[in-house]
Amino acid sequence: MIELVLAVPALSLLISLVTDVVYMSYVQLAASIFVFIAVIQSVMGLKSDKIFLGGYFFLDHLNAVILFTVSLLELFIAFYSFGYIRTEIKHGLSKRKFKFYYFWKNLFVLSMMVSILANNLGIFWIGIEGTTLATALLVSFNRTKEAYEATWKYVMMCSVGIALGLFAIVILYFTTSSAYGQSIKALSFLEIVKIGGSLDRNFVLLSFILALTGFGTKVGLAPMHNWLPDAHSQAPSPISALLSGVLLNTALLGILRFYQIAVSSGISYARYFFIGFGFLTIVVSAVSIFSQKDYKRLFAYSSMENMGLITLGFGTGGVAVLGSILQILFHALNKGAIFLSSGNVLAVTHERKIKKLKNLSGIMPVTAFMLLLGTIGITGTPPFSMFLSELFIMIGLFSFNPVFAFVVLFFLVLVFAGLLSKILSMYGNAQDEKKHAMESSLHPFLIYIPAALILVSVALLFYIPNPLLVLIKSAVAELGGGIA
Amino acid sequence: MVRLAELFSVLILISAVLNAGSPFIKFGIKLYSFQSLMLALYTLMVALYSNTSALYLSFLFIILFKVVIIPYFLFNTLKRVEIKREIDLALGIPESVLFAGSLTLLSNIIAERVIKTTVTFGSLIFTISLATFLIGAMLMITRKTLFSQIIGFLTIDNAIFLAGNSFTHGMPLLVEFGVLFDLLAAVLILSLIIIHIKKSSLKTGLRS
Amino acid sequence: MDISLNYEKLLLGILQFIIIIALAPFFAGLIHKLKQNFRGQKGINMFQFYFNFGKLLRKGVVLSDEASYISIISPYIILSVYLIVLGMMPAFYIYSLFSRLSDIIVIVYTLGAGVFFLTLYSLDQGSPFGGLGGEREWFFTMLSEPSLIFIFITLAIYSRKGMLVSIFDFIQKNALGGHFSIAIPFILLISLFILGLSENARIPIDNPETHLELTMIHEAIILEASGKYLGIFEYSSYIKLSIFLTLMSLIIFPYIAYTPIDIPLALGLYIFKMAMFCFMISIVESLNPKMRLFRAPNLLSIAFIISLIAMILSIRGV
Amino acid sequence: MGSGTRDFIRYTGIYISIGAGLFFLFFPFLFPLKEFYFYTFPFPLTFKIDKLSVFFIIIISLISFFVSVFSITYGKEYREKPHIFLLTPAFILSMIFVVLSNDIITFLIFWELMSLSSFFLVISEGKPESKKAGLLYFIMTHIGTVFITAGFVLLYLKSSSLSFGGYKNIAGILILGLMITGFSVKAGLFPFHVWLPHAHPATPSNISAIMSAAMVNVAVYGVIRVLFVFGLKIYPFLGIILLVFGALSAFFGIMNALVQTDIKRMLAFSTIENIGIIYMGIGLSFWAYSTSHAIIGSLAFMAALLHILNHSLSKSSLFMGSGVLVKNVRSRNMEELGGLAKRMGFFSVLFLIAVMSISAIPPLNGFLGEWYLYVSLVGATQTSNLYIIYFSIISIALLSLTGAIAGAAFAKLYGITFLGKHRSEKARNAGKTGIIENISIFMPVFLCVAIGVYPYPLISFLNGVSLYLSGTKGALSNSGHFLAVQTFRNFSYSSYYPLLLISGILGLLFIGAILIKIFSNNSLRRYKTWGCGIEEENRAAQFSGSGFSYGIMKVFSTFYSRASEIKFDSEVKKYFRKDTFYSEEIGDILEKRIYDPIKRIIVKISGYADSIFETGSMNLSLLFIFLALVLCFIIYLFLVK
Repeated sequence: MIELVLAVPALSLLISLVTDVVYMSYVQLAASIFVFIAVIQSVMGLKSDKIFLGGYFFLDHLNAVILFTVSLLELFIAFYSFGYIRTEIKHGLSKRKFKFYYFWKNLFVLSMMVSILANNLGIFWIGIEGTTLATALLVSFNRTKEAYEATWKYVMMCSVGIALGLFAIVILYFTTSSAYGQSIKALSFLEIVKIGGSLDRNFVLLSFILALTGFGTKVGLAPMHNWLPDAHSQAPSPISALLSGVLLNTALLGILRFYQIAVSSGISYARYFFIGFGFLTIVVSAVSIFSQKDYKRLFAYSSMENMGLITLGFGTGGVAVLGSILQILFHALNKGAIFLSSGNVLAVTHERKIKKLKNLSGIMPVTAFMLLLGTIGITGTPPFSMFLSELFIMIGLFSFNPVFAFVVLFFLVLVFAGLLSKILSMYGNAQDEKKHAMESSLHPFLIYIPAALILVSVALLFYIPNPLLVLIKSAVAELGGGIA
Repeated sequence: MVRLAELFSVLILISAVLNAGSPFIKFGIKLYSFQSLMLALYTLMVALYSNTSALYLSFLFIILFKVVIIPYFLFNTLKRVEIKREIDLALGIPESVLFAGSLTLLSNIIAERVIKTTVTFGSLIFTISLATFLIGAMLMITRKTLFSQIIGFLTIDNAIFLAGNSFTHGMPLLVEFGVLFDLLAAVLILSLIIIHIKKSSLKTGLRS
Repeated sequence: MDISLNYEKLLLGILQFIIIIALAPFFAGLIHKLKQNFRGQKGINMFQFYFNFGKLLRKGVVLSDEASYISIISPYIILSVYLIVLGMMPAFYIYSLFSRLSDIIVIVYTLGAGVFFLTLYSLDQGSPFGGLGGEREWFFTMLSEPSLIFIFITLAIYSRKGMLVSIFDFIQKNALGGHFSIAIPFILLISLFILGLSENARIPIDNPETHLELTMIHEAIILEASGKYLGIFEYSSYIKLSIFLTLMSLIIFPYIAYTPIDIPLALGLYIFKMAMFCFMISIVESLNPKMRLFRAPNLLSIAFIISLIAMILSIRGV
Repeated sequence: MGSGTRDFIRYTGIYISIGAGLFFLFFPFLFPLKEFYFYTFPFPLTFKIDKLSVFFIIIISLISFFVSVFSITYGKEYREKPHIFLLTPAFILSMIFVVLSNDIITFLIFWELMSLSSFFLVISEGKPESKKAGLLYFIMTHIGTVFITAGFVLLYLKSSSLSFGGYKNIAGILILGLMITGFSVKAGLFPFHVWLPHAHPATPSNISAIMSAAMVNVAVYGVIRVLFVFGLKIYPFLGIILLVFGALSAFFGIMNALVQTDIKRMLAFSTIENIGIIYMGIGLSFWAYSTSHAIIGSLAFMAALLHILNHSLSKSSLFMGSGVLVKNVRSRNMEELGGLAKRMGFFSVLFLIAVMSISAIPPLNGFLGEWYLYVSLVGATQTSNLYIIYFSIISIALLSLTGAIAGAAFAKLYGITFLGKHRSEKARNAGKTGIIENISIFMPVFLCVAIGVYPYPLISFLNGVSLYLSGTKGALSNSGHFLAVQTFRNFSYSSYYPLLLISGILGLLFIGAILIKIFSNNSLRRYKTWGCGIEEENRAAQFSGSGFSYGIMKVFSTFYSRASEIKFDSEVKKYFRKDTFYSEEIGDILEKRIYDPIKRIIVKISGYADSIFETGSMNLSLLFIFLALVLCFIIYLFLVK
């Protein structure tokens, strides 16, 4: 069953080459639902690590959680894209422009799945680089100067970062090959973890550092984050949602793998690197958020902040690990809602500047409301589920060091203030003229999907299905975090 | 044979330094091609030394991708956008060369510090690999033309290959092939973007 | 102190209440007369204010077009508020009519209620001057309220009693018993004297005799009042004056009757003390010019500091 | 959306609110169960009723009920925005559930739901200033929540229990400090009050009534719960700090209230004042309980509880009243009102009683709370601790000053708004108040009077609450028909007879009125107000609202940030100017001097960060990657063995 998770995107990738984009959108719906079901099937009730496809791939609880997140968000995105394409075409974008949309998107999802499920670190690397390349042309989708420049930056920076990641893998391979010889086993994650204790710690730490800075670029950790706001703001909104919601987590998974290896070889202080980078990311994003002029960039910074928080959570350990893993899931959903609703705004107004948008609630009341709700949700305010995850991260942080936790909280408040002030300034005044007609030009899916994401986000605060909870708890146990 | 391998590896470093010392892009691409050839030859030496069959294939791949296809694409793109040389340097040529030298020194220090176990090709290869890596990074940081940045990136990549093929006696072939393929795709895409950016403006001034 | 009631106490309380109400215009008139005498004028009859009151009652009322129900009820409310405060004072007989109400805080806040309605009245006719007076009235009230509270609380702490009647009961008993420290009541008296001047619209704070709109305070408030309402206001101001004078007289040398037999002596002493204070006030009023409005806080802050000192002394004295 | 649908939504919301108010008013009595759960996953929502929460639930549901009834007709103002009426029950219910909740997660969820729904209500009018107010409000309340969350997390780490049951008497000074700071932000205590004067005017009046009269109490509930239930009673100085900040808040609040001309802004500042008074009570009582002065403790606690209730009742009626004014006159500016007492007879009397109640005029309820506070402060001067002696003296001074200024401020509010001549055409054409509005204002006003005159059952109920929290028996006794409290060590009582006071005043009033009626000339003539002999009618010649506070403002000029400007006619002919314009702006000094600079600094820092990270230069971005790498290498070199 799990093999289908890789096979279906590959298949639809091929189909997309030969079908028209409108028909393809139906195929994509089916494919996404299928992938989602396959993921549910293989993920739920997962007892122990499952190795498949000749040992190159495996499924443990940690990547199962991320896989679930990816497939869930992908499902929503598929529906959204369905409406998005129709809306854009209706608004006068040529069909030709969308010709390769599904091709790249499926390639993107496929390489993401590959790197999530990869047991072999080399394959993980290939998958990650694949996501960069697949999204490169999606980032330049608008074919404006800004879009190309953003793409350039994106590809260049991520490639350099991932080259560092490759270096990390090389160095790791160097140490492990002393145990396993020149075989594929020496790159296999599960095998490396088994013999962690016997590895040369200096090299493991070196590779961990290289992986952290390398894949950290892709995660968007400061100060390697510069590509992130540009790419997120230029990509079509469904892709931004995927980029922000799951791609960053996929890269983070790579760092976590190296972290697991480092821990298994007995390096206890690796987590301080997590804490340092996480904290720096939160600080940089919190400070930068106030001078943003483009709302999609704004949300990109918010993604950064959340990735920083997640990294911080993994670093502090304990209950915070549970928080971080929950945050991965919740952030994906919530950020999805935000990017999708900002996609609605963009589709209608074709305006990215916050200052130019003054009357959002007048033009498109529902979208504006969803945008506001999503923004509030992303900052960890109940009744949105991110409250729970942030609370756990906070508990972890406070048991780590109360003063430090308080400093982190201060920056989170800054993020909150920045986001809210920017969004509210777009939100609109009642006195302004009302033009409801603009929202009705959207395909209904464009309204329903973000709304559904918000609803799911709220619902998850009050009810997390037991199999999912069990899965998450096992993932936490895999990372060595205690559960309250 | 080890001596010969060391010669090739030193030539890799030299070509990287030369690259730092030249503002001409065409020359830079040619240098890269030469550098890749050296890498390939070095890989061949390692293959002969350790008699690993995978490395022979790796040698072939490197020749194919790095020496032929990637430079070819770059030349092609260069022809279409018509840039000859780097104009606006963040760091002057003499300074760059001096900097490249000091980076080599630095990497030697790090290598002496880190590598304590005996490695097949000694700490020299590690030094060279690290130095090439850092020079590539320096190229990327100081050069403003998109081509120079690509060349810098490719230099970094060569450095990693050098490291990968020397003291590990070759990565698993699957990985190596995937990496090369990704590299090719990256260069393709970057070339494409260069052409598009050229249409609007030459320099990367990303500010939205 | 036993504050349970019986008919005798009640009757005597009512008697005392009526006497001090009746005496109120007399003291006001006395001050006026003395003042005029100091100036070398012949002066009015000491009972002139009774005649004034009677005359005002006989006159008809002219009410402003803009006046609402506030103009009609507030004179009565102000009168009854001051009356009830006066009724709490054990002027010469210990079981005053409202002795049970004579909690220190209640007194101050009840007086505040009077000011509240006075200022409402001032705003009711839409006159340009009414509000002027109201504003200044609050201005002084605000400055004197802390001092007033401090004075009462100092008395309370000094005697460790919560109610005015018990406080003066204590002071009187201990004054005769020899435990009486003269310092604190004396300091309080100074403060209370200044407050009395300010609260009762006396020179140097206010000069009710002139009718210059820009300087007047109390008179501005009741500028629109006429007929019986003006009479009520006038009478209320006499009662307020009486309240302060009575307080002063009680602080400095309480002689309060406990039995009906002592009443004549106590009453005599009461009138004498009151007359003495009237004399002092008239001296002060004759010797001083009216202050500029924004210099008044200086004087009142002195009163505040004096009462604060008294309070600290009384606490440390415990 | 058709107007029928809108009306349907509106009425649905209102009736749900009324139902919720009524239900929870009787809920503690209908369901005497102590604890109950809602099973959600993975954390159940747990609730518990105890005496403290009963008190607050009753207040909240009472106020909600009044205001919801008020909304039936007042809501027509907002028929274009029916979502207000859907948010209102959510707001009310979340407040009630905050008070009921018995574990961290439930508490925080409902706490933030309360903030969220009120935030949406604040911005619901959709004016630019309401957006600004909403932003400020939500950011401030978020800061508060951060403090509270930090406190809860520390509590959890200390006790490893999520439920409040495990927190009895364990909170140390850090936790107490954090949580009280957090709650104080929501309550609008002195240094954190800036959101309040912006939020209340921007909100629909019925909502500001709930916010000011109920929501603020929820924060106070948090303080009481944390201090008296969770708190270790070994930090008496914390009580002193609260006392001082309470006094400052009261003074600062009322000083600013005095100079406002916007009715709702003025009421908002008055809320700050009253919160200060409540905090004084809480602080003093905490000090007293932690130094085992049970008598003073119970007195001060009684003062705080009473003041909470009194403030809620009078403030809700005042805010509803301001709603009526806004609806009928279309202005919140006092300078545009005036003369309404003749137009809105019954309503103006109700408003007067509410105003008297909040300015603590005996024998109304407002005075009762202050009386207890004074008595307990006087008691505190009798203790042997030097600090509390001096601070209670200062507090007495500030409290009395506050009382006086409150009188001035509310006399101004009532006088300028309702009395005199109409100050604008709007006020002349004011509409009539509706019956339902009058009834809904009448209810809290009636309670004000009733509590003021006959407080005995309430006192014994509150005594129960205080007993429940302190565990020690206070010295409150209300035997018969007077309140007597032991203030001094050697056995002496302060006492207050509200019934006697009111009957005395009314009796004297009656007797006086009859006597004067008998002995006086009762002829009455109406005539114009004297205008210095000028015949023309000039309503602008009346005394103005800003003039009413001028003297006090001048004396305390350091407490205000004032900016006045005189503009002349553009055609400058020096000696023949046609017009001059005088404009004056009085702002909150704390906002101008502290909050605004902080905001500017943050934006400035952000600008710097922006210029570093977002130069758009590819080279710089790559440099950062390598710098990070080099930094890691350096650390690595230290770590390598």
